[in-house]
Formats: sequence, C-alpha cells, structure tokens
Amino acid sequence: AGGEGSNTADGSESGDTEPLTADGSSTVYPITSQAGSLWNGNAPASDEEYWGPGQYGIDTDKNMADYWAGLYGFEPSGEEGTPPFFTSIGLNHTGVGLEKLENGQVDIGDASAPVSAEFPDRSEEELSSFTDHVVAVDAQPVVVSSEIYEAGVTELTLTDIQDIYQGRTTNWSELGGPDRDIQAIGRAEGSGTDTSFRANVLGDPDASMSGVDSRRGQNQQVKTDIDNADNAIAYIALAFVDDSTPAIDLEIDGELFEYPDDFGSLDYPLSRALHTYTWDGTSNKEAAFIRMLLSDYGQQMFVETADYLPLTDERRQEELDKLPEPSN
Amino acid sequence: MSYTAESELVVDNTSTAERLASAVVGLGLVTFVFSLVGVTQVVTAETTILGISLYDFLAGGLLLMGVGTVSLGIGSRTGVFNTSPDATPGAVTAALFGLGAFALAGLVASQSLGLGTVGWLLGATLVGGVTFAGVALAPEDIGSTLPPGVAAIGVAVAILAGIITPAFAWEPEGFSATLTGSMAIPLLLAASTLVTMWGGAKAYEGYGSKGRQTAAYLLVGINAVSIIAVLVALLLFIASKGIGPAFEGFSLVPFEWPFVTNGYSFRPEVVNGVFPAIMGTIWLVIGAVITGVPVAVAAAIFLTEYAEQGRFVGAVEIATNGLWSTPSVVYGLFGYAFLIPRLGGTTSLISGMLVLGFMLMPLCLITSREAIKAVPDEYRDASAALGVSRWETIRSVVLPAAMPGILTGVILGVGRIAGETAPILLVMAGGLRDDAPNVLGSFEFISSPPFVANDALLESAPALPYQLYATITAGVSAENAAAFGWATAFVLLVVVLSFYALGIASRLYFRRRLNA
Amino acid sequence: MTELPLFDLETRLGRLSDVDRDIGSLAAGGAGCLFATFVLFVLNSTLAVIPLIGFLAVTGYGWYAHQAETARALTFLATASTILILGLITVYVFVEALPVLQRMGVRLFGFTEPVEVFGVTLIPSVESYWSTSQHVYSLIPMIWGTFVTTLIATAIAAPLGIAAALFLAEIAPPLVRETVKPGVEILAGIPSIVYGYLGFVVLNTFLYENLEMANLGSLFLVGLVIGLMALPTVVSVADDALTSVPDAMRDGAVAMGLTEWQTMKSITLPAALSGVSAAVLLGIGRAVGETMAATVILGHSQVLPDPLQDVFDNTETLTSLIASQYGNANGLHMNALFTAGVVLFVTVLVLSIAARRIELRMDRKLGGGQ
Amino acid sequence: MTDTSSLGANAPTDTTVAENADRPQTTDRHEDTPDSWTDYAFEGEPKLSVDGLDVHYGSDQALDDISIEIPEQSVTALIGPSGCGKSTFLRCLNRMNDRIRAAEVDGTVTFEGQDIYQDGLDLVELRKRVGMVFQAPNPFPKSIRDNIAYGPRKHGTVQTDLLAKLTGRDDSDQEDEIVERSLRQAAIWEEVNDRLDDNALGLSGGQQQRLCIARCLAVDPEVILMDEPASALDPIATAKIEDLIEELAEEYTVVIVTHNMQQAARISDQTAVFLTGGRLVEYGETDQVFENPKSQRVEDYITGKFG
Amino acid sequence: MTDTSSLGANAPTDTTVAENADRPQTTDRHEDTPDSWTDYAFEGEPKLSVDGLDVHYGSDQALDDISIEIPEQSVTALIGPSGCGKSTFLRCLNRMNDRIRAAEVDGTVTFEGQDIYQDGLDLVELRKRVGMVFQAPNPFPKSIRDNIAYGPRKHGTVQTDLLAKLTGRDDSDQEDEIVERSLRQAAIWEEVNDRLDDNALGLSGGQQQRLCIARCLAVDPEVILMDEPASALDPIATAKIEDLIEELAEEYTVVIVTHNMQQAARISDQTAVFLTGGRLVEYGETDQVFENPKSQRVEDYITGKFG
Ligand SMILES: Nc1ncnc2c1ncn2[C@@H]1O[C@H](COP(=O)(O)OP(=O)(O)OP(=O)(O)O)[C@@H](O)[C@H]1O
Ligand SMILES: Nc1ncnc2c1ncn2[C@@H]1O[C@H](COP(=O)(O)OP(=O)(O)OP(=O)(O)O)[C@@H](O)[C@H]1O
Ligand SMILES: [Mg+2]
Ligand SMILES: [Mg+2]
Ligand SMILES: O=P([O-])([O-])[O-]
Repeated sequence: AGGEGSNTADGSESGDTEPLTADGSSTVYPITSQAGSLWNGNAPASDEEYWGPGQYGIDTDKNMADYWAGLYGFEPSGEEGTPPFFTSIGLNHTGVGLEKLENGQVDIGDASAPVSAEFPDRSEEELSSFTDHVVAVDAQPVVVSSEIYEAGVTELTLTDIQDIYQGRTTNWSELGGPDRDIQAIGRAEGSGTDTSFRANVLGDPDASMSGVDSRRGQNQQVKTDIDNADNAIAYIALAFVDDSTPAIDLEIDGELFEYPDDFGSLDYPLSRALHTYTWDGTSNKEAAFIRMLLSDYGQQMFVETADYLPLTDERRQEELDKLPEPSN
Repeated sequence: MSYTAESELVVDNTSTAERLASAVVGLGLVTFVFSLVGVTQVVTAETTILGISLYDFLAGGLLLMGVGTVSLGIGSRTGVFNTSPDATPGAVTAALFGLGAFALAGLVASQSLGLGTVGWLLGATLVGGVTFAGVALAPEDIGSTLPPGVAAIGVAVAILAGIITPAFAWEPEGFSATLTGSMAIPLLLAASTLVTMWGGAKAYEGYGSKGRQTAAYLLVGINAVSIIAVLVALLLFIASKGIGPAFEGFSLVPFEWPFVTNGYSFRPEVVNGVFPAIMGTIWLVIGAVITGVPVAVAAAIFLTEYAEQGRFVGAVEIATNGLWSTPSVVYGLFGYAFLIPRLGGTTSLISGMLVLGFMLMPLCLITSREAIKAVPDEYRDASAALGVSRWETIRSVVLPAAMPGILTGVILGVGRIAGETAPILLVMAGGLRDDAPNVLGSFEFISSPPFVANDALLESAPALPYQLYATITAGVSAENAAAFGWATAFVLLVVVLSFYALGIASRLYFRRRLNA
Repeated sequence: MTELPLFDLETRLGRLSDVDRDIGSLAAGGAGCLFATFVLFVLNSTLAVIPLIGFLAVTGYGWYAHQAETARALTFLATASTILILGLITVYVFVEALPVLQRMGVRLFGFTEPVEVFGVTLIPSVESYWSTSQHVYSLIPMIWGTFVTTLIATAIAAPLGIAAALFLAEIAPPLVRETVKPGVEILAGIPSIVYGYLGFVVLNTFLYENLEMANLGSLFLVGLVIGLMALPTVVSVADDALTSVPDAMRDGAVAMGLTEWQTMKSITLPAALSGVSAAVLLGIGRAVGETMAATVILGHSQVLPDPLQDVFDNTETLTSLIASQYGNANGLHMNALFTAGVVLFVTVLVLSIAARRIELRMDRKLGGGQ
Repeated sequence: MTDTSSLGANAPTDTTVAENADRPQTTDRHEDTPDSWTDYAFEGEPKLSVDGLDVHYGSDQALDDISIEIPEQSVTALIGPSGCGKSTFLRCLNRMNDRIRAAEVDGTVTFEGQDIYQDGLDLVELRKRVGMVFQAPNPFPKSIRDNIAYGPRKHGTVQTDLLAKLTGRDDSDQEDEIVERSLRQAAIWEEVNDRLDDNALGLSGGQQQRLCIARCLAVDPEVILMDEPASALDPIATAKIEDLIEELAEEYTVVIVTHNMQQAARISDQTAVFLTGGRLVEYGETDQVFENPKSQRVEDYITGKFG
Repeated sequence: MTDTSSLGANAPTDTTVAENADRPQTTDRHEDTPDSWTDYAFEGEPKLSVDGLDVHYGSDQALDDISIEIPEQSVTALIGPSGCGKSTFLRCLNRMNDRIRAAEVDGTVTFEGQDIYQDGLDLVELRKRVGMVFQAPNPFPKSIRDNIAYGPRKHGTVQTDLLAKLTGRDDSDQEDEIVERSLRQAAIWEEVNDRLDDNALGLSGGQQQRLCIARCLAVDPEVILMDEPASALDPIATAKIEDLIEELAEEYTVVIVTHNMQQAARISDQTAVFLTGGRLVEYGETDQVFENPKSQRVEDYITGKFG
C-alpha cells in the first residue's frame, strides 16, 4: 500500500484509508515513530497522558487521530486503537528515505539533511518535487565514551574534531585524555547525519574522513558502540545523548558552546533542521499527520520528549502555512 | 627398548607408573576445564578456592603435573617403570615442540629482551632447532615427557612467582590488541595442560604405538567434547537470555502468549511481539517451497530417469553446484537487479519468496536426486517387466519410494532458508513494525494484465531473521530492545532448529525403516 | 485370453503419426508460450501473463491427453531452468556491475600506491579505496577482509572439525555417535544472524574489553565466529566421508597388528581425503559468502588495516560491504556493490568447481578398490 | 514331467560317467556340434523362437549366435556356468535388455511368429504377454494387494481410483478376484489372505518371491521368464517354488535360468546348456541332456569338473 | 601333503557312498559324535587350541561349544554350509570379532598356551603374530611398495621416514628386502617388480589377493588365517593362491575357510566341518574326513545333498 507518490494537494483523496508510510532518517525516527505509534493508538480525549487535547488549547472530545485526520475530512472511528488510517514508520537513513519517496514507496521521507545536500549532483529543478516540511531542529552534538568524559575530555575545539576525523590525531593523550587510541565512529555514508557533519564540521559534504575507524548504519547502533567502548568519539543526533553517551562542549572560533544550554542557540553551527519530505505537494493524509507534528501538541509530545529542539513559533507558522488548509 | 620381535603378548598393566600417569591426566582434565572457563572470564583471578587464588591453585596443579610427567619419563628411562618406548617420539612431535620453542624464544627475545629482528630470529631459530634436535634424538619416553613437563613447570612457576599476573599486558607489535594477564593466564594454563596430559597419556600406556593412540584419543576426544560444549553453551546462553522475554505474559489457561501473538507497538503497557514476523516467515517459506520444490523434484526426475549422461547433464550438474554454492547475498543482488524492477519496483514479499525459492531449488534438487537414485532399480525393472510404461512407473513406484528422501531434503532446505537474512535484506526488507502480511485476503481481479493483483505480495513483509537484524540496527541500547532481540533470536532458533530436527529425525526414521 | 495383436503395422503406424503430430504441435505451442512469457517478463511487461496462461492451458491439455510426454517435457524444462537461473544470475549481476567495471578497469583492484613490476605500472593507484562522492571504488580492502576472515575461519574449522569428525566416526562408542551426530547436524542449522546478534551484543564487547582493543569489531572476531559457525558443517560432512570408507580397509590394517589410531591416520583419513577436503572447501565457501555475522560485527571502514596484519582492526568484507551499503546506494555506488557481488560469485564458483574436480580425481584414484 | 530326481549331477547314478569316459576326448567338440540340438523336435508351433542371436556389452560378447525354439506350455531350463550369458539371453526374450544401455542385440527373436525386435513394436504389450520374475524377490514397497493389483490397474484392466469411483465404474470386486486368483495360483493365498493390506516387505524371502510370481500372473502373461528365482531362498521355500513352476507349466510357457543342476533336472522339460563365451552347446529334452550329453564339455560341466 | 585330488566331492570315487548308505540312518547323529574328533591326535603342541567356544550375535548363536586343536605348520581347512559360523570362528582366533559390536565370545582360545581372551592381552601384538587375509582383496589405496612396507614401518621394524634419514638410520635397503621377499613368497614378485610404485588398486583381483597375502607375510606372523581367499577369483588366480597356501604351510600355520570342498580336499592337511547352528561336527585328517566321514550329516553335506 505504498502511496503512489502522485498525491495531490486537492484533498480529493480523503477517502484513502491506506496506511500512511514513512521511512528514512534514524534521526527523525524517534519523532515520527513515537507520533505514528500514538496515532495508531488513537487515544480518547480523556487520556491525559497521550492526548488530553485541553492541555494544548485544543477544544475537542474526539480521539487523537480522529481529531487530526478529521481536520482533513477523514471519518473518525471513535475507537481506541483504530485510527482513520494507520501509520507505518520505517527506520533507515535519510538517503534511503528520500529515494523511497521518489520511487513512490512511501508517503513521507524522513530526512536529517536537506535534499539538496543529499543529492548534490542534481539541479534544483530535478529536486523540485520534493516538498520540504521542517518539523524540528537538531543540534548535532559530538559525544564521547563516558570513560573519556570522566577522564577530563569534556571540551574540544572544532579543529580537534577535524583532526580526529581526518586521522591527524589518534590518541586521547594528545587531547589531554588517557593514553588510549581514539576510536572514531562515523555514520554510514549517505546518512543525513554524516552529510551534515561533513558539511558543518569538515567544511564540505564530500570531505575526506580518513580517520574514521568504523561506520554504523543508524544513530541507534552508534549509541550502542559508544556505550560499549571506552575510547570512542562520535557525532550523533541530540535525541541519543544521555549519561552513558555524554556530549562534550565545543569551542568554535573561540566561542564555547556548552551542552545543553548553548546548543539550542541559532548560532550553534552544527544545528540542522529535521525534515519530513513529501512528494509533489502534500496530500490530505500527509498534511493531517504533519500538521499534528507541527502543533503544540506534536512539538511537546514528540519533539521535546525526543530531546530535540522545537521550532520557533515563527518558523512553525511558516511551515503550517505550507500545508493545505484543513477542510473542516 | 626399541622394537623387539617377540614382545610380551600379555602385559601386566597395574603399576605405579600407570597410577601416576592417571593422576597427571585426571589433574589435567580438571585444570583444563577451569582454564577454559577462565578464558570466558566467568571465573577470574579473583575467584578463590580454599582461600587461594584460583589461578595459583591451578598453577599448583600444573606444577604437580609437570613434576609427575618428568618423573614418568625418567622412571621409564632408568628402568624403574616397565615400558616399551620406541626409539624416538617421531618427527611430527619433534617439529611441534621445536615450533613451540621457536615461538616462545622469539617472543622472549623480541618482547622482553628487546632484540631486533635479526637478534630474535637468530635466538629463536637456535632454541627451536636445539629443541627439535633434542626431541628427535631422544628416546620416546624422554622426548615426550620432558618437554611438556618442563613447559608445565615453567608456566606454573611463572604464575606462582607472579611473573605473569592478571596485570600483565603485552601488546604485540603491529596489532591493535593487547594480551592481558586475565586472558594470557588461562590460555597458557590450558595449552600447557593439554601438552602435559598428552605426555601423561603416552606414559600411561608405556609409550609405543599404544601410547601414541591413547594420547591422541585423549586430545581428539577433548577437542570433540569442547566443540560440542561450546556450541551447546551457545544455545543455552541464547535460551537463558531469550526464554524470559519470549514468555513474558505467557499463560496456559486461558492461552496467552503475547510475544508470539502480538506485533510491535512501542506502547509501554503492551508486550511487543513477533507475530507479523512469524507470519512473514511462514509466507516466505510457503512461497519458496511452491517456487523451488516442484522444479527441483521435476529436474531430479529428469536427471535420474530420463537423461543420458552427456553434455547437457554435465552442464546441469555444474549449474546446480554453482547455484548451490552461490553466496546468499549474491542471490539478494540478483533479486534486486532482476526481480524487483519486474515485480512492482519495490522490495516485496513475492521477491523474497522467489529469491528464497531459487536458493531452495538446488538444495532440494541435490537431495531429491539422491533420493530417487537410491530407489533400487529392481522396482523399475519389476514394473517394466509387468508392461508398465516409464512415466507410470515413475509416478506410482519411483516417486512414492523416494518420497521420504525428498521430503527430508525439503525440510532441511526449508530450515536453511528460513534462517537466511542476507537475500531478503535486499529484496524484501520489512520494518520492525509492519503488520503481518494478509496474503490470502488481498487477492483481487483486475481488468488489465496480469489480471490478478495482490497488494500483500507486492509489499515488504517482516520476517524473523530480518527482524533480528532490524533489532540490531534499531539499536540494542533502546529500552527493552536487547530483551526483545534475545527473545527474537530464541524464537528464530526454535523455528529453524525445529525444521532441522524434524528433517534429521525423518531421515533417521526412514533410513532405519528401510534397513529393517 | 484376448488375443491382442502385438502390433498391427498399418493401424499402429497410422495412429502413431496422429499422436506424433498432436504431441509435436503441443510441444511447439507450449515452448512458444513459455518463451514468450520469459521474454515479456524480462522486458518487464505485465503482458507476460497472457502467454503464461497459454502455456498453462497447453500443459493442462497435454497432461490430460498425453501425460507421459507432457511429464517428460515438464521435467526437462525444470532441468533446463537450473542453467537458465544460473545464467540469469550471471548476466544480471555482471550487467549491473558493468558501469563500474568499465569506469574502474583494473583499478577495481587498485592500491593507494601504483602496483609496478620492473617499472611497468600494472595497476594505477587510486586516490582512496572507496569514495562514494568521487565514485572511486577499489575492492582491495574488501578482498583483504574476506581473505583474512576466511583464513581465520578455515584455520579454526578445518583442523578442529576434522579431528572431531575422526572422533565421531572412528573413536566414539556407537551410542555416543548416534546421539551426537544428529545433534551436530542440528547445530549446523543455527542461522548466521543469531551468531551475528551474539557477536554484536556479547562477543564484540568481550573481546574489546579483554584484549584492550582499539575498536569494537574486528576481522579476528568475524573469522572466529564464522569458524565456529562452519564447524558443525565441516564435522558432519567429514564424518560422512570417513564413515563411507569401507570397513574392509580398516580391517586390513587392524588385522596386521596396527593400532586403531595408526589405521585412522594412515589408511582411513587418506582414503577419505576427497570427502574431507570437500568438507573443508565447503566450509571455506560458506566463510567467503557469510554475510550477516560480518555485517553486524564489523565496524565498516573501507580501508586496509594499518599495519596490514592487524586482524584486530576493522575492515570490510565483500559481503558486508553489500549488506551495509545497499541501503543508501544508488547509481554508480550501487553498481560498485555489484562488482563486489561479481568477485564473490566468481570466487565461490571457482572454489566449488575446484572442489568437484578434486573429489572426482580422488574418487578415480581410489575408486578401484571400493 | 518325467521323474528326473535321480539325475542330480552329484548323485552317482547309472554308468553315464563311465560310458562318457570311453568316448573320444576332443578338447573342443563345440565346433562339430553347433547344430546338433536344433534337431530337437517337438510337436506344435514354437512359442518363442530365436535365430542367430548375438549380444554385445560394449566390446564384450555375451551371446554368440544363439538359435533355439521354445515350445508352449512347458518348462525350459537354461543352465551354464556363471557369466555364460543365461540372464542376458532371458532378458532378450522380453526386451528387458533395452534397459541396459551398453547392450547391443542382433539376430531375430520371434514371439508367436512375430519378430519382437522390429520397429513399431509395442514394448508394453510385449512385456505384458511375456512376464518376468527376477532372481532376488523385488516386491514394491506397497501393500500385498497393491502389489498384485498394480499391473491390472496400470493396464486399465480394473479401475479403482477415485475418479473411477466417482464416475461409478468401480471395479473393486473384479480386482479382488484377480488378486485372489493370482495369489492362489502362486500358492501363497493361504499364507497372506488375512493381511492383504500389510506391506509386502514384511513377508519372508520365499513368500516375497511367490508374491512376485503372483504379481506377474495377475497381468495374465503367456510366457513367464524366471531368472534364478530360487537362488536367494532356503530349501523349503525353494521346494515350494519348484512345485509351483511345475504347476504353472500346465497353463503357461515357463523359461527358467538356474545354476542348480539338480533343480533343472527336477523341474524342466527341456534344458539348454550355455557355456562360457555365450555359446549354446546343448539343447534337448532334459533327460537326454543330463543322461547322455552330446558334448564332452557339457558332460564335464554336469559332472562338476568345472564351474 | 597327500594326493587328494581324486577326493573331489562330486567325482564318483570308490564305494564310499554305497557303504554309507548301508549304515544305520540316525537322523541326528550329532549328539553321539560330539567328541569323537577331539581324539584327532597329532604330534607336538597345538599352535592354537580352542575350548568350549560359544559366540552369540545378540540373541543369535553363531558358534556352539567348539573345541578344537590346530597343529603347527600345516593347513587346516574349515568347511560347512553358508552361515554355519566358519568366518566367525576364524575371527575368534585373532580377536577380530572384537570389532563387531554385537559379537559376544565365551570359552577359551589359547595361542601357544596363552589365553588370548584374558585381560591385559596386547591385541596389537596378537594380531601381529596371527595374521589374516580376507575374502575380498582389500589392498590399501597406496603404492604396491607402501602396501607391503606398511606393516613393518608402522611396527618400527624398518625406519625410512625423514627423521630416520636425517639421523642416519635409514633402513631403505632392509625395507626393499622385506618387500621383495614377501612378494616372492606370495608368488607375485615377477608380475609387479617393475611397477612397485604404482597404485595397488590397479592390480587385477587375483593379484590384489596375492598382494594382501604378501602384505600379511611382511609382518612375519606365525599363523595366517584366510577367509575364503579365492572366492572372488577366477580359476587361474585360484590355482595360484592354492599353490601358494601349500607352500606357506612349510613355514606358517595356515587356517583357511572355504566353501569349495574340492579346494579343501586339495590343499588342506586337516579339515573341520561345521554345520548349521554353529556346531563342529567333524574334525580330522582331510583324507579321513572326505573318504570316511563319521557323521551321516557330514557325508550328506560332502556329497552335495544340501548346502
Ligand atoms: N550390464 C552389463 N554391462 C556389461 N556387461 C554385462 C552386463 N551384464 C552382463 N554383462 C556381462 O555379460 C556376460 C554374461 O552375463 P550374464 O549376466 O548374462 O551371465 P549369467 O549366465 O546370467 O551369469 P550368472 O550365473 O552369474 O548370473 C558376463 O560376462 C557379464 O560380465
Ligand atoms: N556382524 C554380525 N552381526 C550379526 N550376526 C552375524 C554377524 N556376522 C555373522 N552373523 C551371523 O552369524 C552366523 C554365522 O555367520 P558367519 O559369517 O560366521 O558364517 P559363515 O560360515 O562364514 O558363512 P558364509 O559361508 O556365508 O561366509 C550367521 O547366522 C550370520 O547371520
Ligand atoms: Mg545371471
Ligand atoms: Mg564367511
Ligand atoms: O538521520 P540519518 O539516519 O540519515 O543520519
């Protein structure tokens, strides 16, 4: 039931109850998967924990998915566990998600880098069918094994990181840490996180990364490695930072960005937008789901709980304006 | 003491030497088991026995073994023990000891004494050569007890005297790994125990060809038992990790088994399960059997019943062997390049079925061909002599008689493909959270070719092995993901190994019935 | 007794030709339909279903009217399909690899230094081994990784496996043998992803901690796991080879006053050598083609270990390259993955043919006495 | 059948041996007795007649210019040392040799006057009418009933499959009749009638062999070829089979290969002696062949000087 | 060895048969002749002596209370119908029965006065001294030379491996000597001396069998057990083996199982006759046993009434 990819914005498909499918970025995954699973749960309005519309200034007694889908004319089911249409969220990389979107295999392509950076060879024209929706902001942190952090490496300069990933620094002792080889972990080439890391830190999406010791497919795997190792460094999505994978402070051009306080700042050079692309405009089904993500409810419930930064009100309004108008 | 033409026909075997040798071997077995467990760090240097550190304890045992073995050799040489050793322990033994000495001397020279390449090579060659010559020229009793005895005493002393402690660390040049004391001690203990036991076992039989046999049996037996033990421990480990989560919320009355009947929901209050993956695997197997088995059996019939040995059959044999040995990931690539563009342009259940069917085909072809070949010609002759045509004979005599063998092959083949991940990675994928494919309910007639459509077949579907892979990529650090993974691994193991067990049991059963 | 004429030349010949004509046209029709189906399917046309229906109809009628001939034709088709499938695999994997094969040429096996013999450059250098952004693809690190893991796996599985097979086939008491042998065969069925999971979750960290390694994941561990994985297969196949040595040979040696061990070493094992080496080659084939364990355990970096012999470093194998990169590959990058497939396919094919040759040769050499 | 029990080769009988010893001892009398036995005359048309039959396996000659005529409703025994081509000859009579790739057959064999090696011959029909019983009992791994009914079912004589039942053409009764009659003829009915649905492999060797004879009879052949049908059996089972063969000869034409000369002497009406090289050296009435062989080599063979 | 060529069981000789026919025909005379043949007296100590030997395979009794003494440097033939336990008996003499799981042996067998079934017996040593040649030739898949030298090398009689060469103890000459002597003794030297390095599997059946005998001789045993060593061979090869056995008896003690009574009569000094049920019914000088058997059953057997 992968959508045909030829969704139009005219709302004529309101009767389409095929599942909404999304795939792509492991960075965006925590947001969309949580949203998708609660959507499928279709909690009643009385469910304070997962829906409770009153808390977000929404006046309705409909179930969760019934409400958001209802905005675009989908018939409410009124039953918990049965949304007007189901969602199915896959886990991959940005590149895969965008490709599947292009091939019509999914309705939404999750992306942690803009499509222009993922497909640098293509002209703007060729990319025009990708319809961009930014739903959250990630301030990509650099994390190290907790042993390294505890040994005192809590702060690095941008140059240090470039040196590590380009193979010029290979031992923690050179950076004031213990005498241990550095295990530089990277993400798979073609992942949004890798693309934006190269662009933001190494200065070019195609920059060489000869210092990488291993590459992993998803943020989740990277986190497992950092957990298990005692000499690793990695770049990861904000959602994956915790005590076992501490983020270090970054000094960039003499300015120190401390985790977590300064990471939300717009100046933080490694911050990036998280996208949910649709193909060739936005269908009602897609709009219903994305509108939910952009709402207060969505930003608090999915973006903040995943430890990402919500959009500013201004930017949010901009994004909401891109969506088709609700039909009721 | 070399070979005598008229050696005793009956030898009195109960002697001090025999008792001493049994003690060495017995002590060795215990030490070996503990050392092996020590390698897995289940027991460590901190483990104590009677207040003594485990490793000191084991080293003490090893010391005794070493002394015992040396005494056995000297006792035999001086005639205290009645033995019949050969003139020499043989070139192989000498070479192995020489090699060991070469390696050891090389390590000491390069790592401890810090000699350069030329230095350590020279030293090592010298020590190795002398050892080789010494062992080769020594009488068998001395040559096969002194070196292991001395090695054992050396290792034991090194451990007892604290030369090698858990804190020991040796980073070999050019390797990004370090041999730590916690690994080195049990490994050294295990290795020297094995060699010493070998010497002891030889002495037990009074050397000679019987001594060599007993010693060899000891090592070969330990090897076999260890292999089985490791593999079984592996299964038990997975079971111990997986049974708990797999049976979470299990109840018999009313029957509930959420892990097997639920899907994956991410909702904290619901037990996540693998029902969709089980269904997916079932459909995959059904599809693969439908595509692969009839073709395989038909080809096997043609090859055994109709074809004359010749070019064509030769080519088919090469093709079958080629298909049989083609790596599964190459099947995946083939499916990606050939099937996907022709079957909806996306990863799909049907592509998975076909690719696994292609993989299943050579497996079943080979076993079916064997099974049909094994049908005695007498049956064919008898049928022909009754004036029954060839095809009728195949249908009503040959195939029924070959059926058990064919079936066994199919079951084993299915077991193999049910656990395959690599091919479906490229052609089917399927997410953690996909629903169970509803193949039967999705058939539709349409007006344009191909006239029948089935969305469920053209979509990705989850499958057990892929699910396990997805669990790994989705991050084992996520909450409960590890438990979910173990449980999935356990269920996958149960499914696949059941197929194997069934196949092997049926083969044994039919073989036995045939022989009876 | 009804006196059926054995044959009656005139009527029978007449009928025969009728039947012949019927069968001939059926065969032609069926073959035509099937061919059309295949061509249309390859051309990616849904119209393929129309000749397919035709084929099924012809087959159905044939089955009803001329079962024996139809059955024979169908079994022939099935047999021919083995060649067809192998052909399709070869063609499609090669065709997909072609763009990169053309682009890279011998540099597909290029090092970062040019390979020179007497000043003649055989293989020009590559800037880096694997760069998807510059579209430079050299398989050298992957080939090295596959080679090393296979070597380690074989070094474990071959000697230990053969020794265990000797134990099972020749030494173990019958009761032990009859219970352990099926057990070993069952163990051969443990799916590789399960080993992978174990490797990723448990072994990776275990080795990392206890060998104080620089990285999680290593060629060494992959080799170890694949070796363990291949063990039951090697044991089981080698055991079959040993048990098939006729008892008469063993009896001959034992009756001369040789110990069982001497008999095993110098008679049974040499006599079973073809089967035993087939077992080992089988194990090697498995190791070369093993995907999931390598993919899951290795950290994927497409460079040669530094220094080269450092088996505790991460590299890539041919299989894990495909499995770890197919997901985000497109265009030339995807074609490059197919080149890895080509190398794998050819290697394993050569191994399998070699195994067969060895087996035939040995059988011919030993065949006389059995 | 004449009483030939005293003709066992080992039992010292009358003065045959002494007489023979007086005859001139040509080392190879074969050359001068090639056709003496074709004189063997019997009443009526031959059921099978063989003329100038040569068989080669690749370059080995297994049969060398055999000509012989076999009368109806009698037992013809073929004897000779191992490897002399007895089995090969037998298999030529119902073209079972076609199933051996290497075998090349020249010459003519006629069955009721029809050449069975000509083109267009219906092999299936031939084998229906010239049945065969093999050396080792080879029942199908099916029930006793299915074994017997196999031939008739496949030939469409009886129809008992599901389709037949559905269309109301069930011939079960007729099938039961055939099964009983065949088993009775093969003298095994009493032993198995209460377990017709048991697997035939559960029978003893002798029972299996009689079952195979019954299976052959169920197809209602005219000639029965038997290749050492008793060689795998114990004496008691052998005796039963021998009795059976004598009975069968009242209705069928039986050709039997045996390596046991006493057996040939006991049960056969005429005997053909083959010697190494695939040559037929003597053929005639059994009494005649055993008591007064024309060829020295046959005599040597019969008295156990070689073989 | 006495001339026994006229004693062939099939050849009508003197009036033995007639005489026997006059004797009272007790259906089972076994009971009253159990020990008569143990009276068989010979000079010197027995090489092998068997007392009260019983062998069971599971619940089947293969040998029933066998007692017999075998003299040195002679040929002892064991004859009897198929399945009577000849092979089983032979395998008891060098404990090859130990290799058959189901076999259970009771009673005593002594070799030069030593009980070979006692604990602590060196099986390897026993089999070195009591060699065996099997029914089907079973050469090792090695060169002819390696086949012969195999035993001496493994027993350390000759040392020709690399180590020995390095340490200057090369016994190649001695090995060559052993190879030649053994092959000569087995009457095959002439046929193979120019291709000692060819694979032994390339030899003909008869040559292979003689090679196996040579292989056995190379170990220099005292007793040679042979289980139907000529049954797989053609008459010419058989004749060679028979000659060889007669020669061997000058030096070795030979015990041979055969199903061919003429063979037993031709080559053996004493003959033991086993009958079904694993009973030894007659044992004595070969002439005596063939010409004047004490038991009616043996006579029936020898004259071919059964078996
Ligand atoms: N299938 C075959 N391929 C090649 N040669 C064969 C084949 N069958 C028989 N022969 C050869 O043909 C000759 C005659 O064989 P045949 O089986 O007819 O002899 P036989 O008289 O039946 O012997 P036996 O008494 O041993 O059964 C023999 O030399 C035999 O080796
Ligand atoms: N390995 C065995 N397992 C079970 N029973 C056996 C085994 N070997 C022989 N027997 C049985 O023991 C009895 C004697 O067998 P043995 O082989 O000694 O007879 P034989 O006199 O050598 O016969 P033949 O002349 O056929 O070789 C037979 O009934 C046989 O079935
Ligand atoms: Mg025959
Ligand atoms: Mg025997
Ligand atoms: O967000 P990514 O998974 O593409 O890095």
